[in-house]
Amino acid sequence: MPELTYRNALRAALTEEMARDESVVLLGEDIGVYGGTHLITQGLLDRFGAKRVIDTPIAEGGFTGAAIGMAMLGLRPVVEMMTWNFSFLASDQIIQNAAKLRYFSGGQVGVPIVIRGPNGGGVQLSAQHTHSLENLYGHFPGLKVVSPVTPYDVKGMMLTAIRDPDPVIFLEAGALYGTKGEVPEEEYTVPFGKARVAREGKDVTLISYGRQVNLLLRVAERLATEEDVQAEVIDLRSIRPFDEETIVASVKKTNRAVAVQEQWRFFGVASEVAAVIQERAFDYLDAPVERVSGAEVPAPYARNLEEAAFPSEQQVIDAAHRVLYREG
Amino acid sequence: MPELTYRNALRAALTEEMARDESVVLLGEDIGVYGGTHLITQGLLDRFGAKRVIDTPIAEGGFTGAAIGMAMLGLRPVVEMMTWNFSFLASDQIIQNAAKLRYFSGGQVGVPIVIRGPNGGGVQLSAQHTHSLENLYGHFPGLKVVSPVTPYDVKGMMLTAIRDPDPVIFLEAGALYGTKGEVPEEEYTVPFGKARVAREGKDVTLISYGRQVNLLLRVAERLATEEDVQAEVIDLRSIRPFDEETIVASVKKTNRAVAVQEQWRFFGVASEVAAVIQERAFDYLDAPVERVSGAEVPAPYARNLEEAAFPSEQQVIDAAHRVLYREG
Amino acid sequence: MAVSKEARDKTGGGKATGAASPNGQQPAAEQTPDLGGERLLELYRKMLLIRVFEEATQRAFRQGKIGGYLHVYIGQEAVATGFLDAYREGDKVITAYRDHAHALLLGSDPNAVMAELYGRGTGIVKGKGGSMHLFDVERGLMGGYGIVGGHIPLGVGMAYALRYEGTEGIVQLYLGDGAIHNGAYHEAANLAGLWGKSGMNPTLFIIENNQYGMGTSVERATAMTDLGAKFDSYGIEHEKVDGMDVAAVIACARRATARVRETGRPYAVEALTYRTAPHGAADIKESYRTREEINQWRQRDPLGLVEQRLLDSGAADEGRLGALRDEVKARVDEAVRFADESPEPPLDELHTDVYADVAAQQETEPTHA
Amino acid sequence: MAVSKEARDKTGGGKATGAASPNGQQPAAEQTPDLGGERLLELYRKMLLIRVFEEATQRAFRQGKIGGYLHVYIGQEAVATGFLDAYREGDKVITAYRDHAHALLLGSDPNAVMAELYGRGTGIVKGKGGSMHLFDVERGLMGGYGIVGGHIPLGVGMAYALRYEGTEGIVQLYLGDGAIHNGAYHEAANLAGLWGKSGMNPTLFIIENNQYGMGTSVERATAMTDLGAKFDSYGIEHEKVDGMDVAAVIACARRATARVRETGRPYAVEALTYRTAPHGAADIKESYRTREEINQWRQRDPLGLVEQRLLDSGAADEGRLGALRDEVKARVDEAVRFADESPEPPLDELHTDVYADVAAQQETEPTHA
Ligand SMILES: Cc1ncc(C[n+]2csc(CCOP(=O)(O)OP(=O)(O)O)c2C)c(N)n1
Ligand SMILES: Cc1ncc(C[n+]2csc(CCOP(=O)(O)OP(=O)(O)O)c2C)c(N)n1
Ligand SMILES: [Mg+2]
Ligand SMILES: [Mg+2]
Repeated sequence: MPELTYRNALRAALTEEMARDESVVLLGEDIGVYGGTHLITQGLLDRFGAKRVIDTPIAEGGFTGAAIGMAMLGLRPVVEMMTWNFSFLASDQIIQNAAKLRYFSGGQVGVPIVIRGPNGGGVQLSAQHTHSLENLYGHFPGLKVVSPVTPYDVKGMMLTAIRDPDPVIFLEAGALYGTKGEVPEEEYTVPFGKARVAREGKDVTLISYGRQVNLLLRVAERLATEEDVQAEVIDLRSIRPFDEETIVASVKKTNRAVAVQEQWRFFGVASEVAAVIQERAFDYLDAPVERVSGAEVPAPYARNLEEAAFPSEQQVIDAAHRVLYREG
Repeated sequence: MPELTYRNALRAALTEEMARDESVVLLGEDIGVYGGTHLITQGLLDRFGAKRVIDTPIAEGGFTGAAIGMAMLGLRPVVEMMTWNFSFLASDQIIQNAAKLRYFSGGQVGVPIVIRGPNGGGVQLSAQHTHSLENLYGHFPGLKVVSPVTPYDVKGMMLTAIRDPDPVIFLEAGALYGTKGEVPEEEYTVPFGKARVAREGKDVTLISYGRQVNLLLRVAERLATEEDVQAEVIDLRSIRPFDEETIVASVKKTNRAVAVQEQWRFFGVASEVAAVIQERAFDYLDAPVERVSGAEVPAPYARNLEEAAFPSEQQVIDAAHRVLYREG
Repeated sequence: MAVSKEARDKTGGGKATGAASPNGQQPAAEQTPDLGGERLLELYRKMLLIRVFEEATQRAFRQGKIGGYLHVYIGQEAVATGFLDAYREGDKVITAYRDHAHALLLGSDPNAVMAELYGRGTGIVKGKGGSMHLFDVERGLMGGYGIVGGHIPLGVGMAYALRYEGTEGIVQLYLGDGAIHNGAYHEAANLAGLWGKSGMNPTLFIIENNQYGMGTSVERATAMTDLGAKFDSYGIEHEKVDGMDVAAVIACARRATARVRETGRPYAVEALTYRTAPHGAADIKESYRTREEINQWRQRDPLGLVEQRLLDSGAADEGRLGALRDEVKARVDEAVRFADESPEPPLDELHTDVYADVAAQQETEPTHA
Repeated sequence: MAVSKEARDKTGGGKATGAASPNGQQPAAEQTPDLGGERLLELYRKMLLIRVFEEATQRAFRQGKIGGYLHVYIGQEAVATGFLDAYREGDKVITAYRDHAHALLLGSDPNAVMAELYGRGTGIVKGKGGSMHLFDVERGLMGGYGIVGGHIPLGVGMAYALRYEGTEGIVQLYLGDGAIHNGAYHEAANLAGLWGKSGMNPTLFIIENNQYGMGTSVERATAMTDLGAKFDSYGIEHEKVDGMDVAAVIACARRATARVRETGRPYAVEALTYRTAPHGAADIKESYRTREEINQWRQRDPLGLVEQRLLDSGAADEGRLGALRDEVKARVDEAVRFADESPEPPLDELHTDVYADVAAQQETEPTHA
């Protein structure tokens, strides 16, 4: 299979779908003439023209709302949020309109929109430019929220997203745009609502999504090599719908779980994971589910502080040790 | 002790603090000439004048941001969000500025602001006007988030909020503005970060906050009378900081817990409650923590649908039965 | 019916072309088109239906049959009546929560509209949305919305889509005087102006300037009170119209819609009007305005003006008007009866219409609920 | 130092009063105040410090010593230099992320500013904010901000607070041409106009119109490109100034600040300027503009114009300028050395400054972390 970067896999999905379906249009800041601040949309203006690749002023609420209006009439807009940090400005449009229009119109209107862009931190962008907003958007019925981490998944899920009749919040692992992975040449899609077992194991289940999955894979490797502990790694991929089954099945096998998130602890995805596991695998649990989260502080700029603010291999290993009762 | 309505207790707190401290100013839509859509600020314009009771245009982001600017220079603005449903429009100001300014200014700036207004549903306002946003705001470090349910607490916590040097999200139980309760005449404050045991019991712990606490009290009464089950009811009051201790202490006693929330299930307060309990009282738990949440749908208008969308006594009783293994 | 014989008489004849509104703002003088007796009568019937319908909703609200928020259109009837007179199939209409009139004028079944307000399963959106969220997509009504200003970007996006699809349709986008201070307006109007440069934005902005956003007058909301002129910032041309005079509105609407349709560029009209009813049915306090002010505006009540013109021109006599009133009242009574007798939505409707795919919805439902 | 002798010569003498900017927008003609040789030299030194400092940050960014985003002020020096020349103690200054110049001009220690960019504990905000978040509250700098437009409401609120407290202070509020299309601008400007009616809003809006918001030119962001005129919507008067000519800016700043201080009403100035550097240090692609355009603007480089005037008037010769350059370069070298040698922030700084009360913070920390 050919290898593509995460960025190129994403662009391939957009390109193919735009070629296939005229109703797909792109909107966002500097996605056209400039080529996209993260180069995701590079070349698309030339290929598809300015009616389909729409550069916008700096007005996240306005252009997201306009895209929702387009979707209400049957277009399939893909909106680039230059980064998700700017999406608070569009949150009223996303939550009050996109998520609820089908419902409060009694089913008369659908909103087939995708809103995409890089999510999460790790490159010293400090407090206003570092957020992981999966729980924020994942809270609201009417939205679908996904967070793919491999080039394979990002392409397959983008196709699913564009074809979905409902609004999709597409959270990209911005720090990983340059990472490579296998991507088939044939068309394929990856469904929503199905977690991925990224590594099999029998001793402990490690659960995350987005770029932290790579951290878990490194930890699992270390645990295997250094301690002969076989960790199972689950990549949630889809935050809403949320795949309880895969998590529960794994924990029924391993009896132990660590949920990891880059985001803040309170009301985060890991809270839900822990709540679900104790609900549905209570009698299988040999230890309380452990959570490892970002530090409870706005993201700092200094490299050393930023590093300390995000989950580390050591923190996850410590947590795994605790659920395995191998402390100290 | 004299009885006051929730509304009047709130107004008393604002009035007393404005009289005591000139730096307190109010901003919001129709809080002055109109008297406040929920009458919370009635009479305050006459008493304190237009410089301190500031009617604003319909621009939640703008006036919340302006109030943050005032707070940065030492005023203590209390902003009325006519209802929290409109706060998505101010969420960028709240989350990106108010919550983080102290941090990214390296401690040079504080933001002593209170943003208050009715939260939650129950009066047929349908999808765009029915939200419980405690988890949304509670997620962000830098904010404090409280949700008082009694007239006593709403007054005491409002005084604490105004005097707090940091931004406070003050979520009022809008459906209960007219309910009465005892409120002392002497000045008192209610601290943040301390849950309240609203009813003592030994058999099962019921946990919520806001208007659902009243539901729990009704359920506890029924369980006591009808089944001789003594339920302990915990009113979280403060969502951030979050009082783990009171919850954990109660569950160590009762060994069983039901967490109830009006809001949607995913990444909600009840998820956190369940996660914390299994983390810190794992060996005490005789059954998985149960959650009862609002239905996973945008709020409907029709009375019967709306009723079905919120937690009911029966749902909570059923959940209590399950944790007590009294099913069927 | 709220328009008394006396009020009608006070309007002093049918002179309604471009009259100044009581607050002194001066709309552009407008040639009143010669509407003809039958046509005027038909317009009157439409406005009357709105008025009588709204009065019925107010009663039902007081009786507790309608819940939530209820915002009526009383006093503003000429605005939507005039503009929707220029509606063509394929156009889209979007407005805020004060939306009953728009639905009725587009031909939505009054029964279904009333049933919606009653929260019945036979409601126009199945009882799920209520007063603020009327939709009739088949007839071009793309919704009522509850967040002030939040619908404006949607309308601008729709206008883009209409041209993208190569249609001739335009969007009639209604907004209040209060909404114009919101950032959503600014961002959307700017997009409309920008996209209009290449003919990709046939949006007709219609400011229903009823002088107040809830209890806040225009003067207390902005230092620059010429609301139409706010469109200058976006390169969008604009005019004012006397929103109490349906004939003036119709003339303006014809020109404005034709222009927008032809050019694919946005245009804005500020309709000067007045809400004689309270902001919402529950908002009985009116400390923000005087009885005198209301009465002054009532003298130019849009129904009263038309009645007078009908009588003066001989197009109708009191008998004919009385019969019309009876007919309209009967229609509204029927809607009320229909609503009252309709069943609540079935409980399983709670979970439909969240996602297109019901399975997707079920996956997110709590295990025990 | 980026200004070549040739470029300077091309500017064709010191004639810098109200010259048209290359895109043809015409600022109001401005009487150049007679600044005097020493004063001009002092201004030149300030602008030079900014230029040399910014060039050093670009180098450090390329070396990986500065992380995150870095936006330099090269080409725009005359704007902040001119306006902050009118700064009085008690005034407040707020701007976006392109904020190094504002800190240096207000007298912040260049060492602390550079150390901030390097993410050191000696940084002006302890290494916590980085380039986009410089604060020096003691000197009136109320911050740099990273969300485009998000700081505008803060500045307007500050202006209210200054008058509420009965001071004479004003707010200098800087915003970019790109920010003006954001709803935050619209809502805040409207509040400023409204509050200004009662003298409660001494905000001086300074639009740093450098022709682009990232890669989007003004023409591609709005159909109405006269940005100053967008303040008409809020009843705020405005003018334009040649933002490449520090003398013109100073004259304008004097008048404008005096007026705002006196009236308590807002005022807006659109400074026509140009960013000759890329948008951010990482944004090397410049597909959105031509080399020629950049070169054309470089001919009116703000430092070049002043150098020329100094030389022409005999206020300084090449020797004096050279000495000044060496002095400034040494100052910046020292800042770089200071930053380079400063330690990273201590790790326990991670948890401070979240709340005033550290205990409140601890309560929210995870049990195991
Ligand atoms: C964003 C937002 N803020 C506040 C409200 C509460 N609210 C409902 S209607 C209204 C007044 C709107 O005035 P205007 O736009 O003039 O419309 P009108 O009611 O006069 O038709 C307000 C403030 C809201 N629904 N949305
Ligand atoms: C709300 C928001 N949207 C997008 C961005 C990304 N962004 C950073 S700077 C910039 C351009 C701003 O242009 P302008 O206001 O003209 O300031 P300049 O960079 O020219 O000084 C953009 C789009 C942001 N920081 N905030
Ligand atoms: Mg109005
Ligand atoms: Mg710019």
